[in-house]
Amino acid sequence: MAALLEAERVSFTYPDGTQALQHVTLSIPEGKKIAVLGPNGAGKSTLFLHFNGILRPQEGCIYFAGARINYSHKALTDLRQQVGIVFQDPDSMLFSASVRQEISFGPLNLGLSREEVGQRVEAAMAATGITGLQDKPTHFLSYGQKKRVAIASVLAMEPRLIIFDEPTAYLDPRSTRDVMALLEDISRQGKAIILSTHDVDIAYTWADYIYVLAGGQVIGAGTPAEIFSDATLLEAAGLARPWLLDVYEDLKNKGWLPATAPVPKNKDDLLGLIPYRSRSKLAI
Amino acid sequence: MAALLEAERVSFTYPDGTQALQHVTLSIPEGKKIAVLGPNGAGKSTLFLHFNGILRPQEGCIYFAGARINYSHKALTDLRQQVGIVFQDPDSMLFSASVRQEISFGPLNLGLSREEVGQRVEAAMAATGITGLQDKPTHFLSYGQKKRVAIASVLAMEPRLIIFDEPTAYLDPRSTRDVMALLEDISRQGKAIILSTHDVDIAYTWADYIYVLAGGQVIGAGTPAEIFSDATLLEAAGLARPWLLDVYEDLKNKGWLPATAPVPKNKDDLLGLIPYRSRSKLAI
Amino acid sequence: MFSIDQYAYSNRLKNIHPGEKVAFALVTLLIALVAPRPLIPAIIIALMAGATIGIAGIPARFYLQLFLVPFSFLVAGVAMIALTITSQPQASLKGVTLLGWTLGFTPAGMHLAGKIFLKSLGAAACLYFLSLTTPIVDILTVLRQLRVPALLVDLISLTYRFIFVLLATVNDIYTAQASRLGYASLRTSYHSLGQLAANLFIKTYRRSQELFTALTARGYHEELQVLEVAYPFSWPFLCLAAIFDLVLVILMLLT
Amino acid sequence: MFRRTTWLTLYLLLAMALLAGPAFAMHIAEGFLPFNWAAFWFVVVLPFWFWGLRSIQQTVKSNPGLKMLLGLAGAYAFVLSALKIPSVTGSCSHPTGVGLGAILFGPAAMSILGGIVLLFQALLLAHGGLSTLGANTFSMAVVGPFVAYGLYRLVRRLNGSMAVAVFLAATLGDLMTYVTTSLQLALAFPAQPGGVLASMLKFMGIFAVTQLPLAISEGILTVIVFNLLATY
Repeated sequence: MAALLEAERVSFTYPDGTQALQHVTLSIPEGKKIAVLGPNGAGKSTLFLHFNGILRPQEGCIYFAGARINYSHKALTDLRQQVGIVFQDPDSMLFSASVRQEISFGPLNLGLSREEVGQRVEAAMAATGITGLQDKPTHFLSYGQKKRVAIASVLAMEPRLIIFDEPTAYLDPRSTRDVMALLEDISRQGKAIILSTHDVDIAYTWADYIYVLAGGQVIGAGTPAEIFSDATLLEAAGLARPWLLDVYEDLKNKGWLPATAPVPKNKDDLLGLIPYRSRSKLAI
Repeated sequence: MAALLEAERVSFTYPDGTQALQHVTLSIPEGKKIAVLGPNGAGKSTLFLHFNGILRPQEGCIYFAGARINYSHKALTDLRQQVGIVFQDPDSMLFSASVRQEISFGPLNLGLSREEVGQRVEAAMAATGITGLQDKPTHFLSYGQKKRVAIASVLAMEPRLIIFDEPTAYLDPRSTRDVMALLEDISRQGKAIILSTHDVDIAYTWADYIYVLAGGQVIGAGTPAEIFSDATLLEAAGLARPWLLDVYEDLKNKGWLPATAPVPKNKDDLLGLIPYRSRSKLAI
Repeated sequence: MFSIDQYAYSNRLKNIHPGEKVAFALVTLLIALVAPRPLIPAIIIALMAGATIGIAGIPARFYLQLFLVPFSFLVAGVAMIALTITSQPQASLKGVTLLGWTLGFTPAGMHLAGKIFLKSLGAAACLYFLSLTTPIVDILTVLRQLRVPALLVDLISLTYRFIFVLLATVNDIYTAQASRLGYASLRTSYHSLGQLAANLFIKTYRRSQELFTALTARGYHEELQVLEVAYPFSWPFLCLAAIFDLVLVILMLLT
Repeated sequence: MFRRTTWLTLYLLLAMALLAGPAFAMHIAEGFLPFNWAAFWFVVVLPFWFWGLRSIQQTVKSNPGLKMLLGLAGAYAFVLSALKIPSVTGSCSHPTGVGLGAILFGPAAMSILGGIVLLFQALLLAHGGLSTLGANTFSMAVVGPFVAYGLYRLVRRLNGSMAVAVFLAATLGDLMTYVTTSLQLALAFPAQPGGVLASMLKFMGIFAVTQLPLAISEGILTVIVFNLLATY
């Protein structure tokens, strides 16, 4: 799998002395779903700002599509087109008068023709299901709607990698479901996605691969099953275990599942593993 | 159980025409843990602002400790001492750059002596574990720490009822655990708590009683078990079901739990219900 | 977010009574202003630098950098004072003559410029001593004790607290705009900055309403009363400061 | 020989002053004014502060939430002045927010808010100073806002468009601020031959180069801001 984006021993300290990143090395493969977990202040947001060139590593370097980023004006423009970030708070991402204007902001800054911009805006609104809101002023929208507009505004730039910083924070359960479904759609189109979240259940079920950050360092990396079976790592990062694994383990310990039973990926998998209690089975 | 706070057919429409509450009737018993669930924009925050007299019902009325609120200056001061609100965003709640001064604001407004205020500030800081932060300015604190200061600033007024508006939004799992533990402490002191949250797992495990709001109306009320077994209600409010109940139901359907098994309240309850698979048990 | 602010909370003189520090800084500042000879500001610079670096523990490098802040103004201002433009040639005037007008310096002008330069640095040393050792929270306490109108103190206090909140907001908006190439060209930069300023205003307005609601819920009524931190008087500091200023005054009167 | 060195020094000083930063160039530095003049400007500004405080007090009485708004508005003005606007000349500079603030909050409130902002610029950023707070307040929080507000009202009364009114208010408010600063410096340091007028021309000369493009930039920016605010 070719790496789309790589960070190599990236360190970054803010002017106030906060050491936000220390020798962070990681790799984001093309088209995959990557979750980044870790407590508040672990350096996730700082890392993301390195991925589209807003921040520049003080040590180490970032590679995009195999080439080291050189931070020229042109290189940055290219990078920011290819790597989109949907920030946590939609209110600080939306600043235009209407939904349509908001979404056209990025494509217009790319210097595309009006027609091309128009098409992209339509497509992005259709993909996020907000076509009906296009003429509304952004500040009249509900929180969930604003989130969609923020996602559409990044989609319209047609990036290859989209970073979602806590996309479900503060959303009600239905909006959370909708946003996760939208992420699934985007992923199916072959785009790589980085998701930061505090919801271990979502991370476990959704991600192909997980990086765990704490104190500005990568303290764990692996598949969801690997990450969440490492109790020391979870403790160090202040993470809970997904309930799915708790129940699975308990059932296995109590002898209901064979030791070789596959680790379930989602609720349906788990419930599928649980056998029916019937006379015939009891007779075995 | 005596009702501490009651709303009787309360309606409220904002000047811009948004009908935020429609004939809301509900009752908060003394010393209990009440969760208020519902999608963003359901009217939860508007309701809370009625509970301590910031908003005045356009129809219907609010009773505190059996007496109808009369909105005189004195009655309001009393009410605001008895009913505290911890708002969602601590940055909109904290006006002072000094932690200690911030917490002293509420008690001073009650007209207490400087000494008494000083004692209360100490006690509130000790209860929320922020005594070590008192010499730091607010802008040096993390989000989670600010949240604690906000809680302390309400605790220092020694209210009988505290309303928490989305206290765990944006918090990482460890801070979420800490805040919920703090709520537990507060509840043990006999204070009533109202919690609004989008986390159904937390609501299910934590609450004594749940109200469900949608579109400015109370569309459901009951114990957690009642609320979350009502599929129509959950659908109408856009709520998910706690995973605990999903697993419980599945186990019951598959015959592992008797139809009379108690509904588990938390993970340990559930895992406790699952029997061991052993030769002797199989022989039954 | 501001280094000066950070040092104010972490320096070794933080726990000295703020009233003493304010009085010391202002009295010394006054002496720097009225002193007729450049010797006094020079002594003040040396002693304030000693107190700020040596006693309060502010890094020397940072302290020296602070003096660069007013430097461009000082250089330009002092140059203009030293500069003489005249059509009547003077014996002492050295410079260039063009079309009968002479542009140049006189020794008197240079002397005056040097004096003002030194005096400004002396005064700045007093300001820096105050701002690097005394948190704004404590300065507010002093203002309240000086019976500055409560409304004014409340406004200053709110401004201080929300500078940091709004700066974080500006940072978020700016980052989001830059991520979508909002500052790729001069034209888009203007547009983006305009959006930023307008949006920040709307957010400021909303925040003020939320704050009002939250404070009303805690019984706010006209005044933002808070409990003051009681600092004990530090006699050693007070004595040293008084002796220092007294010596300066005597020196000023003698010379 | 002496001539050449003088020339060179002069040139270098000017170049430094121009390049080193139009940033906050209008703040009179701490200790720069003689004691008498520093005190004089405090005396001049005092009535405006009284008036501003009284006017705020009255509005706050009828609308207690306004205190929070004005407190946050002070923070807004401070944060705004910390932004960098790219100038047409290619360099970067800080807006004064004089025009924007005057139109949004009125000149009375601005005398207080501007004074608070200047206090924090001195304490947190080391721009300006305590002894020159009176003088700086007079130029930036009294004269600038009055000119801006007056122009804005005048143009609107003459049925001028919003954009023209805002642009003129912001640009000329900004320019008048530096004219005032020049005057303050000239009064304190009259030229040996030529007096106050000659001195003022000297100071204005140096500010004109840096402040003129900045004033126009700020005018344009303020118009953009008002257009956007009008859509809310």
